[in-house]
Amino acid sequence: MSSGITVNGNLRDDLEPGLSIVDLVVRHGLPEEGRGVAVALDGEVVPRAQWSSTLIEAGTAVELVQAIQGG
Amino acid sequence: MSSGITVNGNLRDDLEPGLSIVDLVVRHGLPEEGRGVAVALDGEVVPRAQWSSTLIEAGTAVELVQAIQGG
Amino acid sequence: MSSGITVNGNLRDDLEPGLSIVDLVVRHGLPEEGRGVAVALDGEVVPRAQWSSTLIEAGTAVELVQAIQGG
Amino acid sequence: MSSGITVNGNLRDDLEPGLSIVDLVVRHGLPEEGRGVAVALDGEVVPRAQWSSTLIEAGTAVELVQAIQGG
Amino acid sequence: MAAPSDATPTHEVPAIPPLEIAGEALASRLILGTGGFHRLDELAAAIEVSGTAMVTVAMRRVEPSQQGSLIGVLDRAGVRVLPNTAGCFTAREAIRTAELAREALETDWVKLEVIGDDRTLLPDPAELLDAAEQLVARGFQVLPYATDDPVLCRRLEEAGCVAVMPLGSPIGSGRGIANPINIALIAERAQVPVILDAGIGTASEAAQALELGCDAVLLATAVSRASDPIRMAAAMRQAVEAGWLAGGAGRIPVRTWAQASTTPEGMADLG
Amino acid sequence: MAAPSDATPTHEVPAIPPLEIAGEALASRLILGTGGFHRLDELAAAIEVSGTAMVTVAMRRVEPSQQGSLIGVLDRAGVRVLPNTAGCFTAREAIRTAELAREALETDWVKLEVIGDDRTLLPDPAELLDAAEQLVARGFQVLPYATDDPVLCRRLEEAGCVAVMPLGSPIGSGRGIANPINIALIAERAQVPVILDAGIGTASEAAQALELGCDAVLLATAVSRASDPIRMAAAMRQAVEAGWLAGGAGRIPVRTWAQASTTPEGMADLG
Amino acid sequence: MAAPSDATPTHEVPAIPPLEIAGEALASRLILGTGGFHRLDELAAAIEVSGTAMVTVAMRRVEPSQQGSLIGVLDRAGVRVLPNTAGCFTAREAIRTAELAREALETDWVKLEVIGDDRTLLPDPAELLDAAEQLVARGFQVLPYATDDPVLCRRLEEAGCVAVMPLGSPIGSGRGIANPINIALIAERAQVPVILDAGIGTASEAAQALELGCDAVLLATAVSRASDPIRMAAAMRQAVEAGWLAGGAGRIPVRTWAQASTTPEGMADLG
Amino acid sequence: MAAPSDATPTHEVPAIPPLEIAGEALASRLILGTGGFHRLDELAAAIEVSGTAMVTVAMRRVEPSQQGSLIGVLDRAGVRVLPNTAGCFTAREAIRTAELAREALETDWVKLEVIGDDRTLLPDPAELLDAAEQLVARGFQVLPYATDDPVLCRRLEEAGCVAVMPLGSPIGSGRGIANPINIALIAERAQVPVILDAGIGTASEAAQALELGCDAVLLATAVSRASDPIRMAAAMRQAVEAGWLAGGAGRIPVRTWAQASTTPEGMADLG
Repeated sequence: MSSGITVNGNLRDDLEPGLSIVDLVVRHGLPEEGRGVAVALDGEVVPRAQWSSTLIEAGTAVELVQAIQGG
Repeated sequence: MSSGITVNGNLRDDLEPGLSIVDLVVRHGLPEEGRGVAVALDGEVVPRAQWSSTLIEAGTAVELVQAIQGG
Repeated sequence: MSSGITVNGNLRDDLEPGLSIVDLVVRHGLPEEGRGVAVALDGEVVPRAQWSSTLIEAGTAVELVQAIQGG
Repeated sequence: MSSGITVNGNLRDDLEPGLSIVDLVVRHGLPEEGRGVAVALDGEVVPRAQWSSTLIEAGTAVELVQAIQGG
Repeated sequence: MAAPSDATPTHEVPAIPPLEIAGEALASRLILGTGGFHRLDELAAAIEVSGTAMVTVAMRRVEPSQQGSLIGVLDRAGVRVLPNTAGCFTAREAIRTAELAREALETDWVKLEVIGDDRTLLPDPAELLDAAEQLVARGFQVLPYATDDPVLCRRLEEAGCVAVMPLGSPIGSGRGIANPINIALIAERAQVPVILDAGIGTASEAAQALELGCDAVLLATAVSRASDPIRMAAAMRQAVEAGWLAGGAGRIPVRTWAQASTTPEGMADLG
Repeated sequence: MAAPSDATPTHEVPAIPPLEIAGEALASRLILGTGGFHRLDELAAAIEVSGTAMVTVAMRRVEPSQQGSLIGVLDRAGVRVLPNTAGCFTAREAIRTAELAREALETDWVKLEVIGDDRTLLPDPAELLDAAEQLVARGFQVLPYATDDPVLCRRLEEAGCVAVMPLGSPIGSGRGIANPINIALIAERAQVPVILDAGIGTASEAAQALELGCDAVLLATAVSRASDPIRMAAAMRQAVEAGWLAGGAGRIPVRTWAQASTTPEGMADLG
Repeated sequence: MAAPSDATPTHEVPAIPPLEIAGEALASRLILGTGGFHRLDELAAAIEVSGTAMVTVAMRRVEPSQQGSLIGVLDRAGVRVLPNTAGCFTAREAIRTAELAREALETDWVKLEVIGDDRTLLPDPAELLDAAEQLVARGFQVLPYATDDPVLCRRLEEAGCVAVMPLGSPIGSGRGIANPINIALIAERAQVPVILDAGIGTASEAAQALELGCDAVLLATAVSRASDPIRMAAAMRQAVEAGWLAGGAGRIPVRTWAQASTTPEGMADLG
Repeated sequence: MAAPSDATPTHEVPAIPPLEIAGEALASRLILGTGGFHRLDELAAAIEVSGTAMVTVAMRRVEPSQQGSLIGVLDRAGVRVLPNTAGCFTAREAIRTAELAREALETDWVKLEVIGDDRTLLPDPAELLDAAEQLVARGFQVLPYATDDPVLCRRLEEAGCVAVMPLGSPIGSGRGIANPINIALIAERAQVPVILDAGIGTASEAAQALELGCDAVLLATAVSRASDPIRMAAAMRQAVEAGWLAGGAGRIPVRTWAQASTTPEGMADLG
């Protein structure tokens, strides 16, 4: 298991362990309130209400997704 | 050849020879100006302008037609 | 549970408990070797090889089936 | 009108006026009996029976046709 | 005449241009036959709801029984009246009937029907072409009811007809457009308006006619004999507009395989 | 659910009732997929012109490259957003994707896609039914994209889906409704809304779906990849309305022979 | 002429009767066009395998380049030779070509083609009828290539043609029978043999023509331009026989619902 | 399995290879259902005339009324007997019925039917797949009657079925092949024989199935309920052979326009 944070399959040395999901979202230029955005840590979806209180530890695999055109 | 007037295939004793086309049209409960109505005497169509001046002689075969639903 | 033998849903007083499957088959006018015929006792299919040695006890529900036109 | 013989639209100096239709047919490598072949002189079809007796005069437009694959 | 496929996207929807026949502009691409309606008020309501600008009528002997004035209804509705020659089996009958109609309705427009068979009511191509040529010579504006034969339709155009009206399928059959490729061929070639006439049973078929390149649709039974003629008249109005819009919008090609509308890239990996 | 054939003629055209799904009323029977549009302003214009009240979106990993806010456009348009599970080949993937979408879009509605083949993008019936059962158990309102199989659609309804969405033909193929009798069977039986999804290429096909008894149509490529998407969006809006009206108007039966729309009686005799 | 539906079951299969045209009996209901074969030996093999008894040829100017004797091949095959008027656009051209053919081939039979359009090669109905009348007057046995128009086909029969040959779809298009109901109408009415001519692409379409009531099929391209002409010739032979047999066997009706071929009664109860 | 298109012309017609299922070779590609025949001698005659090598039977409770031995007739005819599970609505019923059949007929081959709807008799895809997996595990050679769903058919093949039998249209409906593209997709992909089962009404439809790439056709009603079953049996035999030959002959492409079969060059000029 890597000691860094992985986002959407990419190891991200620029992300320091311990940042919150809200930080992560904002760092990706997404609206803080996260309309249209969802986050999963190690395969578990994190409710938006817990974004500010949830810290991302080293070795976490993050999936950061949003709504795109489709269907 | 019959000595009477025939209208749409029926010998019409009630029609006296010499009546005008206008008379004929009105007698059939049709508007005098004859909108939607046409008349042929012995197979020849008579222009509306000549209805008042054209008299129907004995032995004439009259076709009296009008527009109906169709097509 | 009935004390008699049931064949294809009908209680059969004419069939004495203890008769063999072969007897049953023959009694129904079917060939002894049973080509095209199958028998199940209380829901379990009985291989043809065991027809002569298998006796039908009182209270048994017998299904006696054969190939018919179809399909 | 040309003074020579025209065959299928081509003026044919190699054909001397006065040759017979049979000669023409044979000169084109076609069977003398002309199975599958027809000839028209100045637009008129010439029956095969008259091929040997019909001479082609100067200035004649000949159509020489045969059956080909089609249809 | 095939609608041009407007390849440059707009951000507004084009207004549907009028249907031009013999220099006259008609505000609707739906032409309504008046046959089959049970009451004149029903006909009047269907005309209004359909938005049609031209309706057809037939010419028949005056019957004492007849009540109510069809012409009055049509004149009040403000629609153009197009007489037909329904029931004629020869060029001669059709020409006489056209002349009666011209006198009765003061119009030189005529929907030319020359029928060759009383069970299918299909046109007789040779008699039809003969009649069309004679009527044009007599100064009529001829709109012939024809088979879906591209050659016959071109001959009718060459004879001077102001429109051609190929059939979708037999009159009143409700079978729709039996041979769409023929209709597309006719529309692609024609220099006069192409009006699909006969066979339409429901709205999607009317839309298809415009999509195939027809300029208009003529129908009667599909509306007049529907359980709810007024509702079907409204459906046909929208269908013709939908078909005209779609026909010029440059539809997607037909493919054997699928083409994803969503990218397969970027799926989340949830282990 | 098949539209009831209103046998008693009215003299007015009925207003088209809203589409009710899971107790929610949608003002339009046209559902628009957002895939394939080249620009967001084009999408916004198509939404407006189409009159749609619900559009679909997909869920994908955030890409730095992405600019412009799709969700902003959709929220400003005031349409309901229906996330799909496009790209999922197993029930497990589809459920995870649905959960991400529920969190991202704060909706428990999901267009369920479980694909069984990447060339035809046809659904996998067994995986689809399995996924539907699990999602219903997790509180989702499930709208499954299905084959045109009447039995599968009934099973999906029995599993608690709030609508069924049989395909006309493969996604993006533009082949229209390949098996209309199956679609009519599905619509006739269903107790939930039936939404024709996939395969529509042009307006007449959308109208046909409603005529066959479908309650709505879902399409993306037919509009987004047309030469003129806005014009096609307008065509589809009218086509869906035309189809709904015609479907309930009691169309005429299909006949082998003709049925005259003009009486043969009373022809003039002109010698 | 529609094959009579033999309602009384036999326990043997009827022998296929010869095709009778103008009092002549042909042993096969497949007529083969000779156009499109790449080599004469291939043509000879296709004739043999197809079992045909009559083939068509065209008339063209003698070219020095031509080698090999087509007529020799056909005479050795023992088939009847039917000249056509391919390439003629007027009655006048067709009559002249027919007269050349009569002289060249010593037959008064002619496949009459009068084309009205060089892209679709569709017949010109009025010119065709005119040409047919003139050729009949000149003693020809006329087999006209016609559109699938029931009225035109009846007029051609009334003009004295010994058969009528409606098209399935344009020559060489391989689109099969575009309007089966028209073909069935023509076959049902005709008192002379009906030969489906043009459009056939594969065996099932040839079988369908006979099922619809046609007496024979004429095709060229479907065989001559197939990847394996000989194999396709064999397929066509069997297809025509299958179609003739099926057409007279009284097929089952078409149903919307299923009809079980196995009784639902007497299922075993296995608890 | 799609028949390979043999691109190199031969001068002889290939012999039709046997149909291989589970390593067994069947001499005919026509499989006949025994349902619907009115008398056993009629069935025997149909079997002989059709040339079939395998027929289906159902399993039902012994009825005192029954006379005549179906099995005797089939054994004398020398055909393989394939029992079906007609009438089963669940995997459990189908498995029990298959076990009875295996014992009665000493064969581990079974035509698996799991019906989901008693009006259309369409298969239940999920129950069918479940039943197929269980029967394969019990050592059966499973030939499943399936919908025309390419994904379901692939899943059945992956489950170990020795053939797949997609339907053309509902059993006994005589509607032919409702969705030919699906059937072609299934045939193209399958690594096991594809047998078109159900819906065939006449010979041309049986030929079409083989042309689409199917390896065989299974039909009952089309023959047994025809007015003349023996004649239709003969038609079907030829149709299947014609379709197999045509399917591998490399048919001509479908064109919009015509392609002349006669050169336009070299027309005579007759002034």
